Amino acid sequence: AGDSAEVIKIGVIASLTGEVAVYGNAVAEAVKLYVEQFNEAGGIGGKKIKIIEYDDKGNATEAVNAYNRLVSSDNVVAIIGPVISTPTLSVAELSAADNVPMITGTATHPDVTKYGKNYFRACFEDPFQGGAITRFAADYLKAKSGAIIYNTSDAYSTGLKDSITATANEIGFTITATEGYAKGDVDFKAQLTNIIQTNPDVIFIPEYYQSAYLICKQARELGFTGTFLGVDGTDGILEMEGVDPSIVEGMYFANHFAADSTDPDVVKFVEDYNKKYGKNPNALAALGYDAAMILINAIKTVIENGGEGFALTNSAEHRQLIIDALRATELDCVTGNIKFDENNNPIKECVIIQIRDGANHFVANY
Amino acid sequence: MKPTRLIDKTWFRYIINTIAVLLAFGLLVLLTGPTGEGGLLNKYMSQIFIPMGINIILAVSLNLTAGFLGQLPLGHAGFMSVGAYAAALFSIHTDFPKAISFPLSLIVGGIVAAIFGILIGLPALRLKGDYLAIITLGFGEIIRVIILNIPKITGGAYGLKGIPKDTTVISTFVCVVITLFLIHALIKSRHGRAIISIREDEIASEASGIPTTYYKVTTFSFSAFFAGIAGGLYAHFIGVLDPAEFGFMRSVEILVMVVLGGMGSIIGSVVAAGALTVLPEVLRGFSEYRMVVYSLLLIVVMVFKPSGLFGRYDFSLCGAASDIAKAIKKLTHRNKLGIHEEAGK
Amino acid sequence: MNNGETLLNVRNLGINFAGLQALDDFNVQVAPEEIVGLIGPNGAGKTTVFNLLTNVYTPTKGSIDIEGNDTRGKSTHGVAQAGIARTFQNIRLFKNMTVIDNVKVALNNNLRCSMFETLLRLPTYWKEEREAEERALELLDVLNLRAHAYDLAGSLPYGAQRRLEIVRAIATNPKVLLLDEPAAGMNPSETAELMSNIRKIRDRFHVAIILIEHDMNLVMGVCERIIVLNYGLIIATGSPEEIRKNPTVIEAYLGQQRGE
Amino acid sequence: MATLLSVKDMNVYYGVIHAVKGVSFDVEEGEIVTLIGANGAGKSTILKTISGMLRSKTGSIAFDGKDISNIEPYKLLGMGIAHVPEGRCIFQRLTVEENLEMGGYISKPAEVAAAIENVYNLFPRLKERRRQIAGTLSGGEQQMLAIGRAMMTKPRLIMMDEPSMGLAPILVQQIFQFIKELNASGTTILLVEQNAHMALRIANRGYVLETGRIVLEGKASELLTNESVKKAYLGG
Amino acid sequence: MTFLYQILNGIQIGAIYALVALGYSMVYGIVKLINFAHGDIIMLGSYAVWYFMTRLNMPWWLATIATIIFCSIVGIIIEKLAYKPLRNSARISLLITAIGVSLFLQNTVQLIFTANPKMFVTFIPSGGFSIGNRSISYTTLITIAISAAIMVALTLLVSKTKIGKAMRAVSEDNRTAQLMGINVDNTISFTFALGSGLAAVAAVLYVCSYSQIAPTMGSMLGLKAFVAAVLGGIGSIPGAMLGGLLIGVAESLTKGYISSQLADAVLFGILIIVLLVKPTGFFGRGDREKV
Ligand SMILES: Nc1ncnc2c1ncn2[C@@H]1O[C@H](COP(=O)(O)OP(=O)(O)OP(=O)(O)O)[C@@H](O)[C@H]1O
Ligand SMILES: Nc1ncnc2c1ncn2[C@@H]1O[C@H](COP(=O)(O)OP(=O)(O)OP(=O)(O)O)[C@@H](O)[C@H]1O
Ligand SMILES: [Mg+2]
Ligand SMILES: [Mg+2]
Repeated sequence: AGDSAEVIKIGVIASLTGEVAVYGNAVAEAVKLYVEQFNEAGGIGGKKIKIIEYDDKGNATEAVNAYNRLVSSDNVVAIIGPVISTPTLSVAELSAADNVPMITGTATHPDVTKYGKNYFRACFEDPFQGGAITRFAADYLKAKSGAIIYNTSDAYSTGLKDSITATANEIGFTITATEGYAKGDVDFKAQLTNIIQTNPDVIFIPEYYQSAYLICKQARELGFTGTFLGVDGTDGILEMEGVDPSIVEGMYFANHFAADSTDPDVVKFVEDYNKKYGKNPNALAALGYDAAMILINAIKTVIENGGEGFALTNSAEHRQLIIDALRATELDCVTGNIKFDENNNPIKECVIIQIRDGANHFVANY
Repeated sequence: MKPTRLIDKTWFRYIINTIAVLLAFGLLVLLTGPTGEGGLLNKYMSQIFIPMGINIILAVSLNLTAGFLGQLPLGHAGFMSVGAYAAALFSIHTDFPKAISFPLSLIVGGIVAAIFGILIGLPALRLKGDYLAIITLGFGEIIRVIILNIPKITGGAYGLKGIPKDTTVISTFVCVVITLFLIHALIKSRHGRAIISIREDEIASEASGIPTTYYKVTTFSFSAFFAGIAGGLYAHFIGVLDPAEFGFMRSVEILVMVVLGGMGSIIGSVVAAGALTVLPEVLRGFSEYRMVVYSLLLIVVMVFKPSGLFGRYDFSLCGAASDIAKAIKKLTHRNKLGIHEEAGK
Repeated sequence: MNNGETLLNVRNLGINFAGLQALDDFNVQVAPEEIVGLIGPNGAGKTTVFNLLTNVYTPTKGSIDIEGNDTRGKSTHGVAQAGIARTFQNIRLFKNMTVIDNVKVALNNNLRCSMFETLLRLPTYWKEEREAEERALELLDVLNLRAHAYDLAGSLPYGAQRRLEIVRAIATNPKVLLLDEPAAGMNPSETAELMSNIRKIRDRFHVAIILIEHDMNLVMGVCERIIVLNYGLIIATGSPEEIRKNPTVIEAYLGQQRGE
Repeated sequence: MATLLSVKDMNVYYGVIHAVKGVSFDVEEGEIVTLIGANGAGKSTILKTISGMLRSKTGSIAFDGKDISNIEPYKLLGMGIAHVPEGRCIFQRLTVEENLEMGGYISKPAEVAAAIENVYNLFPRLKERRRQIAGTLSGGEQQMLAIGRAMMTKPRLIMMDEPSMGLAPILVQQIFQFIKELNASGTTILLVEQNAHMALRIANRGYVLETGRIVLEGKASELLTNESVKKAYLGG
Repeated sequence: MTFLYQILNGIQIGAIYALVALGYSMVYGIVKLINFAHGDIIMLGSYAVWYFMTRLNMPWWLATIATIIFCSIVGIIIEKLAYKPLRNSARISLLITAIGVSLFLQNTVQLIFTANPKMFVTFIPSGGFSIGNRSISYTTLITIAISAAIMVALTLLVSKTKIGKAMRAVSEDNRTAQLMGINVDNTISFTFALGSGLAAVAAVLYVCSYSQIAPTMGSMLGLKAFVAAVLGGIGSIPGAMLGGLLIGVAESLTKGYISSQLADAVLFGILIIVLLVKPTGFFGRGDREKV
């Protein structure tokens, strides 16, 4: 029974405007999709989930302000987000002190979950996928050498560069050149000229898809014929309006899920997302969806375990209950079956996807 | 004639101002609680005072060069970042007790920024106007790129983490008060007059015996010093430093506060910095339209009040009090006249 | 002081602007408390002399010394500190500062309060500020500007602005005062007043004055000696009477006098 | 003679400062009319209002019978009114010759060269300095340039604001001589001067301005001998 | 050979910088405004040409013309609404307004088209002119040719035509220009239209080279082009051209031989050194005050 008008408030912090708005919007849209579906299906014993969403512009100060507002003014019971690593790190430390249940879908920086036991994430960490794609290059593609081009002003890109380099050293794979560029650059020809000079078999592009596409395009223009290897940020490259698929034909990238998977959960998600937003979901959307799913299911568990007349609040006690429920998560999600390790990171594999004939195709689990 | 003031004794004005500061302090403690929690306001509202204070320090210190010295620097965020990293590194790598380490780290941040101010000011201040703007913009970007590329020290793009979160509303307030006092003390002195005379006419200033280069560089490093303090506060507030935070847009944001408040008006900078910190928070509910509204507001204010909200108005408590007294007198006086007129009809 | 005779000694001064020899072979010795007039057609190089004396431009040749101190290599403010003060042909006041602050800026040289004392508002600061205020008011009194002391300099009437420029120059405590067309834009009665003021300043502050002016009544009235420049060269020097009658000067500068 | 310029009831404000208070006067075709008065009397303000840079609150300004009260400033030169502003206002960074060319902006290219030669004949000094950047000219040279520039289009009315300011005595005489010649060749002149003596000597008529009002008007020769004018503006 | 390639790379981006710098210089020359919104006009132009071609299915030439007209009109509107009221205020107020306009354009476009970048398919034939086993693409050749042609045309316009003369007069002193019979409002509007039209041309060439359109694309491009304009001597037409190419080549060589990470720092370092040695840039005219 209970009061059917009662709602449970969850906060969302995402970069909705600014330079990284694309990622934030993908996550926010997916979260909304899940919450809508969940509420339509009846919520938790009639109680609906309400999300309060704030923009952080991808900026640490804004994220801290948004966090404070959600916790102190809006009295949310838990928070999803932020989306990219820098704001997430500054919120992580604050929230650890308050012990607020937090889950980010997408912040891949290793330290995010290290400040306290309250922070969870739906994605794997950077070192993991960096290692995976490097091993894939050596084992599966039998490549001998590779070069890296990365964004020096971005923690995500730099982190992946480091893990690729480390794995390469470990397995004896040759890195012929490592070149950097700055945020906002659109001309990579100088760096690519240097890279091509060293004749690598593959080029690692640990970067989001917008720049990755430009890099591939210019590398081809400069006569590079080898293979491009990307990361989860590459996902979405084919969804850009007016993209020329031939440029990225044959590219491999590590990802959280394969949209062409026949797994019924994935099929349904892709379909629903498509219906609501008129486009295919990318990995960020899938992770946002999963984050929402994991958190809401934990809340559901808490309420159901609370028994008749239980009213969820944002008290310290209830926060701990949600955190405990989160830790016990075992759920079939879009990006795979999720269970958390002792550091609140999901234990899951990454998938390798190849772009063939203008579409993503699942290649292997790694 | 010398403007008559309600209270003409300097020492008395100082007592009044001290009392006002103490009252403000008391109010702040009441609102936010002694530790930033447990006051009348919730934590979110209390915490806003910190970025507000940081922005006030940044705006007022930039006003020193932009408003009083009359130069146009576009790299203030660069000094802020230098101060932030210096203070943070100091805190991370020393283990004094917090009560010593935090204030000391702020001073270290300020001094390192001031040294950069001198290093950059010496060559840059040979140029004027837009050229100075561009060259300081360039220095700001260089600082940022260098911070990004010495990851061993600064953490590079990963950001610098593990900075103790020592900044509180109270410590911010103390820094704001000290900054305002020192900058006010500087402006209202022979040095301040020399600085303003450079803005008014550099050649005449030289001809009156003012060593303009010395004063320009000094002002520049002063301004950088306070930006460094603000950086230190920021570092210990947010806990993580990301070089991207200190880009060109940050410098522009600070400049906007100064210009909006009025170049050469300290109270203007304080009010504008306060308002522009709160405004985006008020607009948080409309995140999509937030920046559009913000930019429109900027244009509209400039078009209708190009000298900024306060022009060059300088605020003093006693001055304001006597202004109000005068206004009341005038009002009552006019009333009498009004009655008189009616009677005459 | 070297035997009390020559205060300012300018030898062989010259400057060249991208091929244009604006001034050449300019020599002058000025005694303490002397009033020297500098006249000549427009573009003769008069203002240029002032710019060279104050090191606003660097001379291509020649030397300037004041009380035996060579000013070469000094900055403009260094020259001001050494004792040469000036006014400008086109008024250059600190328009948005009060009249008294304009004067206080020029007093800066004689104030000693360090940055430290200032910022901490030590008693020395208060004492010095009080003294500066009094001194500035005294100086303003000399040219009847005290009533305007707390107005913005830019709001003063034109004549008062010219006077303020002179007060500001005196405030640097100079030994030589350079006045560039102080009577420009003044009507005859204002000019007459200025004439008496110039003498007053010389007597009261014991300065030597070099005066550029196109108003012959003023020049002939106050100057003890006049130097005439044309095309950057001195074409005549002498007493006002001598100059008035000098045919070269009449031809180049004065023109045929109206039969008055 | 026809009335060329007619100003009626001009009132101009700078914010709250009432600078010109109900001034009316006429300039006949072919005349030299001078406005004299102390500093700040409002002389320059009147000229600026005629040329459209300031607006009068009341009254009207007519040129050659046409109302020009609300005309945009740039159209005046085409109608035949040139204004030599106070403080010279030459184009500082252009050369002397380029300044003159600008003066001929509205005339046909073919006429410009001849007009420049004409100016050079009047002011040989400018010819010597033709390639110099105008901002580095001496004060007097700049004044010559400003006058020369206004003559580039052969206007019907030239308004001059203190043309003798800062000029050497010989040049002052030359300039007044030149104004007379200019007038003799058919150009009407409205002259604002501090140097009342010289101005009244060449003018046909004069108006004496005090704090924004015309306090005296009449034939120039009469004003020259008027006691109060003598006392206030002629120095004795 | 690599060296030659790096030079070619530099020329390619430099030609675009040059074109953008020309627009900056024109506007700066006349209103002494660092028009921070100039980069965003390029962004607007990129969206416009993309919209005209993909949504309205215009042929490329018509889309280009429409874009130029569109940008010119936007330029005039911005000038009339945001800059004109401030013509006689302090320069810094104008600068802040320009920043406001820049933010406004970026965020409005983002509201309409989202932050997700659009891809533009170039209409300039691929391939190019071979040098070694590299080639200069036709796009680059066309960009250089157009920049050079525009530079010549602008130089002629400013020095030979009536409107050019008016532009110079207004840039010196707009009050006095009125007394010369020059319509200042029209002249300034014309300059903005011209500058924005140049931005439109730059936008079209830019999207042909780099194919990606995003709301924030104008900022960095604008900044670098501005640096180029200052380096060449702001207000100077050949200066803008030279500055653009120089910045492009310097950037490319730095990335190629010094450090790709520090490229921006080196770029600004060059600017600083040049300004310190020659404070008005290569071709800038100093305006030393006469005392
Ligand atoms: N910075 C400069 N660059 C080039 N030429 C200059 C510069 N300064 C002055 N001149 C030239 O030097 C000559 C002398 O100028 P100066 O200003 O000294 O004249 P002046 O005697 O003061 O004349 P006036 O009485 O008209 O003020 C002039 O021909 C002037 O054009
Ligand atoms: N821009 C302005 N703002 C405010 N007041 C002004 C402005 N310009 C002039 N005034 C005031 O208007 C009045 C008339 O000034 P105007 O310049 O017309 O005088 P003038 O007779 O030409 O004097 P001068 O002989 O000094 O040139 C003066 O009191 C002056 O202070
Ligand atoms: Mg002179
Ligand atoms: Mg006047």
